[in-house]
Amino acid sequence: MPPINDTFQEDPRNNSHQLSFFLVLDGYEGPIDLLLELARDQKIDLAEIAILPLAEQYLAYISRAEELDIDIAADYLVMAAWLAYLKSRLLLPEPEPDEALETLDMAEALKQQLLRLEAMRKASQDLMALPRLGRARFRSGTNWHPDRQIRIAHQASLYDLLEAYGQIAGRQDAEVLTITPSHLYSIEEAVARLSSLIKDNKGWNNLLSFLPPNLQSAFDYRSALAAHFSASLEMVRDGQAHLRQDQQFGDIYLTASEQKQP
Amino acid sequence: MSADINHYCRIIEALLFASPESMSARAIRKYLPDDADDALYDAVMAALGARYGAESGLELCQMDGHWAFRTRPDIAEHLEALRETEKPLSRAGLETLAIIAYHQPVTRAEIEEIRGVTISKGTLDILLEMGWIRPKGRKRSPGRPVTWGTSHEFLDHFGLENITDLPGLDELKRSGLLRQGAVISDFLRPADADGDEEDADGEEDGDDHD
Amino acid sequence: MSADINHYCRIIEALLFASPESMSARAIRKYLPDDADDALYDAVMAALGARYGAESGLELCQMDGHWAFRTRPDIAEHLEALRETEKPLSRAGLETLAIIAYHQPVTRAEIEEIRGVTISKGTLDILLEMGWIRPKGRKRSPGRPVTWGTSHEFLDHFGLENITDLPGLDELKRSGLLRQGAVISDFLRPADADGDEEDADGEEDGDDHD
Repeated sequence: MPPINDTFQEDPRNNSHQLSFFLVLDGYEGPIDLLLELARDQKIDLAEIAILPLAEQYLAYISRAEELDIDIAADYLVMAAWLAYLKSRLLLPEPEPDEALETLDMAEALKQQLLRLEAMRKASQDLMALPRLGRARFRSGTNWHPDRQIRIAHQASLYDLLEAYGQIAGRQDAEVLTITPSHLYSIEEAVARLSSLIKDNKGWNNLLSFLPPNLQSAFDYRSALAAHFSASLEMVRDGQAHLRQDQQFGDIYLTASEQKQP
Repeated sequence: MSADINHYCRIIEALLFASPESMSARAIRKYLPDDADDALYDAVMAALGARYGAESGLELCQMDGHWAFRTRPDIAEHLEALRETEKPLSRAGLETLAIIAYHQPVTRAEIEEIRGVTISKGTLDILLEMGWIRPKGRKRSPGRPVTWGTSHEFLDHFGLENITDLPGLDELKRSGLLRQGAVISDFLRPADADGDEEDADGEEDGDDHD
Repeated sequence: MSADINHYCRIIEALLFASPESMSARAIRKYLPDDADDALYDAVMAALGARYGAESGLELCQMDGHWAFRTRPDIAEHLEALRETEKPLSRAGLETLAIIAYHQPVTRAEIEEIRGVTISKGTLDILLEMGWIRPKGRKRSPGRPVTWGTSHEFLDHFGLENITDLPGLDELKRSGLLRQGAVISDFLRPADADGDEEDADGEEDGDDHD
């Protein structure tokens, strides 16, 4: 891996150029916004915009970004692919009348989308220019009914309600993700436990006597028993211990392996 | 009334309306021209006082040189009975209400299971008193517990036309209202919820809410 | 004006004068006699509106059935001292608000379609927190996505009586830009052309009751 500031030393101008370019791309609210900006450079009246040069401008913009090895968000690339396709259809004569119509529809859809976003952008400015509450119109400054409170009206907005539900759902989610308490006794734990216990307890001992104390529930007990039984089998296989059962379903006895059978 | 007096009268009217506190004469005069004499000030306040005469529900009062609009005493009695102070709904109240809205019909025990804590008696009482919830019937399970749902007032208050307008979890998540990371595919929908057979939304159990 | 109308007019005047928030018609009618008909209510509100004509610094505003006194915009320049500082909405927030206002009821997917980008978390959240938007129902399309519209608080904030008073609405309608037309993505992914990619979240709260 080359030292990080190599590129810096080689071509600092290029680097700062990349940065400004990246910021420019980053300043757009998506590909339609970028197209709108390019279209504005071309024409004041968007309704008369020429689609082919617009598509070419956009593609040039994106390919420049690619040359500079800039990360380009996926939606910009999808739009680029779409425009490249549109461009090829606009340039090549369509063999079928139906397809020629579709090409026109595509160009029209793009134009409409630009006009639509432009209209909403203007609408948002118009909205903000209205005599807004707290800016050009004011509400009553006081709620002066004083003193005695006859009735308490509880207040909550829809936002409060949705936010509360989101919190509950989120909390529930957190529990599911984080709290996974397992009372299951693992075989590894049981092997470790038994190995140390049988060294201290010479002779044959009932396997049950090796179970840990304070097993709260039947479930815990079964889990510990199963783990210890499996562990004892494993220890026999490894030559660490011997097992003995005198009759069917009878108690199982365990002893360390250096202990010779009588 | 001269145009000038009317002009300032309107401004002072709006000002006193929008100010949380009463206003001193000095503060009011800042809204008159710098060279205004006492005569203009007096004329404006007199005109405003006249505008809020006995035919109005309000009067312009001066107390210690401070001006404010006050409700006329003779209609105070009509307002008194309905005097309310507003207080935000508690967290427990909000959560309980949200669970009822989303999971209705739902029993108290189910609400507690979802919230993970018991509901104090007062919580449902407050929601009932606000008229936002109502008993919906009884669940066919041991003890036949009352189930709860939301009322028309609930829809009114929260500006919803229909209870199904409430955005789903996925929508909440995308709106940033569900702040945890992973998607919950089936959030705590009690396994048997679809199979719950409610008694008809009967009147006979309307009094029993605990 | 009949004595009765004048009497209730004074009460409602005092009530609205003191209330920073708008009051719903339902809340106002609580102050009329229980057996009052629409005619009395209409007459009272008309009389009150007439009392606060252009010669007043205040106006009686009606927003989608909610009433409030607000200072008149033509004296706004004189009341600059009252201006609240506000946290400006982001461009994404502004555009989303405009789209919801002009296209309502509109789904999230439709908003994204118009803007050409996905709505980041927090955008709808903020509009909802401002109280300006509310869910309006569900669209009859796969997944039954929630649709959004504006609230009476929106009208109040922007000084509109009705949603049809939105600036430039008629012109936009004439130009066809508010219609759901062909969009680029129709040609991108013909398979799911209607653009509604909501998960099926309509089910988890979809209990139809009432």
